[in-house]
Amino acid sequence: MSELTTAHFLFLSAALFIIGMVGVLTRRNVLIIFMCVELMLNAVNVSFIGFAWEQNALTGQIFALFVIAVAAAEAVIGLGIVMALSRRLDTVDIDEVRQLRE
Amino acid sequence: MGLTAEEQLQRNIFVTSVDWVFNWARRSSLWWLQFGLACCAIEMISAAMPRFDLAERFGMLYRASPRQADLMIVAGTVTKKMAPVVRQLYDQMADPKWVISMGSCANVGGPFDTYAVVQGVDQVIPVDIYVPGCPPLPEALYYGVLELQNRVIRYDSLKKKHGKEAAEADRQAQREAARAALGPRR
Amino acid sequence: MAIEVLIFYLLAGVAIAAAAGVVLARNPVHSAVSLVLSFVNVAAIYVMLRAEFLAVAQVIVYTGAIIVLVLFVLMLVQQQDLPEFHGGRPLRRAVGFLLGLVLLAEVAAAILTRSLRGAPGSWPPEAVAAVGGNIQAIGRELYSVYMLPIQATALLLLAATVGALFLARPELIEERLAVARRLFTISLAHPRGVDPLQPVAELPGPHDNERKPAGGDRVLVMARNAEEFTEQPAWGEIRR
Amino acid sequence: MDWEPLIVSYLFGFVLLNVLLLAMAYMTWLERRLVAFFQDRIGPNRTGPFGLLQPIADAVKLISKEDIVPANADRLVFLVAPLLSFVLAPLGALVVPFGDAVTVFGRQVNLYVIDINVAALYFLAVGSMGVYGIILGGYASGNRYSLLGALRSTAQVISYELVLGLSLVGIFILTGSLSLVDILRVQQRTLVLGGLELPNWFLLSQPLAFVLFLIAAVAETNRAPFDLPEAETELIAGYFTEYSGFRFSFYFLAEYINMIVVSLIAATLFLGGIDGPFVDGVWWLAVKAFIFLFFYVWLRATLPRFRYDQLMGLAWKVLLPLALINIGVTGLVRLWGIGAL
Repeated sequence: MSELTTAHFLFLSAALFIIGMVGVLTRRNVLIIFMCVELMLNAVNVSFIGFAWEQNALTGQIFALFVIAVAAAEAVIGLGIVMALSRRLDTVDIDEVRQLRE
Repeated sequence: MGLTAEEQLQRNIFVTSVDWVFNWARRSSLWWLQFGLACCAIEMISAAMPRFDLAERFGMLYRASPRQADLMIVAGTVTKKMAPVVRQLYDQMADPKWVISMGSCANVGGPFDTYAVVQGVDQVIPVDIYVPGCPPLPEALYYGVLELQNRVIRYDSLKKKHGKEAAEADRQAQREAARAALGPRR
Repeated sequence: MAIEVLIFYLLAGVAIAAAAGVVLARNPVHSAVSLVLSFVNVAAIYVMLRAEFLAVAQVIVYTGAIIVLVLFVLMLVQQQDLPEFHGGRPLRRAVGFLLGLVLLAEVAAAILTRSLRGAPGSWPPEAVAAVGGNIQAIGRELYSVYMLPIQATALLLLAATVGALFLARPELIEERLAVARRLFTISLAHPRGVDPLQPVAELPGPHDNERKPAGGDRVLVMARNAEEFTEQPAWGEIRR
Repeated sequence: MDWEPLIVSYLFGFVLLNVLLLAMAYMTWLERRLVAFFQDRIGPNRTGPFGLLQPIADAVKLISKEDIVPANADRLVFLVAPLLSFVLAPLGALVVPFGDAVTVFGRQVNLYVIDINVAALYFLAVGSMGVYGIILGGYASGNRYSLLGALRSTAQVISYELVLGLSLVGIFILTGSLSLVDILRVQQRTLVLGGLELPNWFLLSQPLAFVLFLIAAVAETNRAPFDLPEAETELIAGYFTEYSGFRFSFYFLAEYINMIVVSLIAATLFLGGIDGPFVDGVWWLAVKAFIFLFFYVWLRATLPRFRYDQLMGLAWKVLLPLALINIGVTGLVRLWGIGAL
C-alpha cells in the first residue's frame, strides 16, 4: 500500500454509499433522508472519477458531471416536495406521512 | 507612599502600560447603543449629525445591537414600564460598558414626579456620567462624552479581574461620587 | 509510504467521519454541516484524481447551492418538532445497521477480488495537458461525443425548474397566465389606463352617463352634437 | 517531491494575508472618513493624526470585550461560524496574479500563490462557501432577528452567485481559459480599433458583463444597498446580532476582506489587473482595486437600501436575462470569427 490504487477510492466510495444507505434506512426526518441520498450520489461520483483516473479516460468525469446535474434537479424537486409537505401536513416525519395515507 | 505590597505588584510598569493601551482603545472607540426614549433622543441624534459630528469624530459608531455596544446613552424619560427594558439592554451589553444619563428626566425624573416615571435611571442601572439639561444641548452631551473618555482612560481592568463584586463595588463608589458631585436630591 | 497516500487517508478519514456525522447527529443543522465537510473533503480527493473541474463543480453545486437550500428549508420548517433519531423504532435501526454491514462486506469482497479489463481510455495526462488542461479536455469531450446527453440534461433541469415552481406556488402559475393574457391583449380603451397589472374594472353602466351632474361638479360629459357641446363644456362649470 | 515551490507559495500566501489584513484595517478608516465627507461631516480625526490609529483602537477594544454566548445558542456552531467566515474570506485572493515573475535571492518567484486552470471557478466556489459563516451564525444565535438575517442572506447569495458566475462566462469565451493568469495575459495585448490603440481590457469588450459583475459583487459581499442581511433598521444587526467582542470582529474582518478580494478579482478580470500605462506592476492593480473600493463606499453613502422583493426581482428578472443575453452575443461574435478581441 505504498501508492494510491483504485481500491482506495472504491473503499471510500463504498463507505460513503453505505453510510448514506444506513441513513436512509434509519432516519425519519425527510430532510436528513434527502441529505443521505445526496451522500450516496456523491459516493457514486467518487467511484466514477476513480475509474476515470485509473483508465486515463474522461468518461467517468463526464458521467460524474451528469450525476451532479441530476442531483441539482433532484434537490429542486425534493425540497419543493418537502416544503409542500411541511405546509400541508405540518410535519417532515416520513412515518407520519405514511400513516396519513393509510 | 502608603501602598500595600499587593497594590505595588498591581502597579508595576507592564500591567499599567498594557492597561493604558486597552483603556486608550476603549476610550477611542466607544460604540454607543442606538437607543432613545424621549425628546432628549432628538438632541442626541442631532449631536451625531453633520453640525456636531459627535459620534464619528471620537471614533464612536452607533450599533443597533447591545452586544456590540460599549456605551449606553439613556436619553429621555424612563417610565416604570420602560425600566425593565433599559435594565435588560444594559445586561445584554458586553463588559466593559458605560452609561451616560442624558437630560433631567433620566437624571432625577425631571418634571415628572409621578407614579409612572422612574426618578432617575440610576435606580435601575449604574450611571457613569450625568448630563444636565432639559434637554441638554448637543454641546452638553459632547462635554459629557469627553468627561466619560477621561474616566474610561482611568478604568482599572484589574479590579474587574477580582470578581464581579469588586467591579460592582467600584461602580457603586463611582456612582456615589457622581451623586455627591450632583448635590442633594430634591 | 508516499505523501499522497497519507493525504488521501486524512481526507478520506475526515470525509467518512463527517458522513457518519450526517447520519448520527440529532440536530439536522449539524447533519447539514457535516455533509458540507464531507463534500469538501471529497472535492479535495477529486483534485488528487486529476479532476479539478469536477472538484470545483462539486463545491459550487453541492455545498454552494444544494446544502444551502437544504439549510434554508430546514430553517423554514424548524418551528415544528423535528422527529428525533433516538425515539422509538429500534428494530428498524438495528436492521438498517445490519444491512449496511452486510453490504459493506459484500462490496469489500468484490473490490478485493476485482480484476481490470478493457483498454485504457484516450485521455492520458499528456493528452489532457496538450489541449490546455482538464477543463478544456472535458469541454471537448462533452460537446462532441456527449452532445445528446447534455441536451437531455438541460431539458431535465428545465423540467425540474418548472416542476419546482408548480410545487411551490401552484396558484402563482394561474395568476401569471392571467397577467400574460392581459399583457398580450391589445385594448384601445383600457378602463384602468395603461397598467396591465391592475384588475379590470367594471365598465360603467348606461345610467352613469345619464346622471345629472350637480351644479359646480367638474365632470367629463361626452357631447353627442355641437349644440350640446356648447351647452355643456367637457371640463368646467355647467352653465344653466 | 519538490518542496521549494510549495514553501515559496506558503510564504507568499502569508505575506498576502498580512497585507490583506492591513488593507482591511485601513479600509474601515477610509470608509468612515469618506462616508463622513459625503455626509458633510468630519469623521474620525481624534485618534492619532487624521484618525489613523482608529482601526487599531477598534481592534484592541474588540479583543478586550467580553465574549458572550447566549443561553439558547447552539454553542459549538455559534463559536465556529465566525471563524469559518473569516477563514474563507481571504482564500479568493490566492489566485489573483500580482505581477510577472520576479527574481528574489537568485530564485524565480511567481507573484501569485497558485495558478490553477479553474481559478475563476475556484473564486466562485470560495465565495459560495463564505455564506456558511453567515447562515450558521444566524441559525446558531437562537435569535429571531439573526435567523431572519440568515434566511435573507441565503436567498440573496444564491441568486447573486448565479449572476456573478454567468457574467464571467463572456470572458471565458473570449479567452478560452479559466486561469486568471491566462486572462491577464490576454488583456496585456493591444487592441487596435480603427487606428486607435487601446489596451485589450475586458471592460471594453464586455461592458455589460462588467456592470453585472459589479452589481452582483456588491450583493455578494452584503454591502449597501444590498445589505439586507444586516439591515439595522429592521433586523438590529442581522445575523451577527448576538455576537460580541472578537467574534463580531471576525465577521467585520470577513466583510471587508471580501470587499477587497472582490475588488482585486474585478480589477484583474475587467480592468487589466497589473496592466497599465508606463510600467506594468502591482501598483496599477492597487489603484484599480482602490477605484472599486471607493465605488463601494460611494454606493453606501448614496443609495438607500433595497426592499427585499425588489432585490430578488432585480436578480432574477433583470440581471439574469441580461447575463444570458451577454453570453449569447459573445458566443455569436466568437463563432463568426471576430475573435480578435
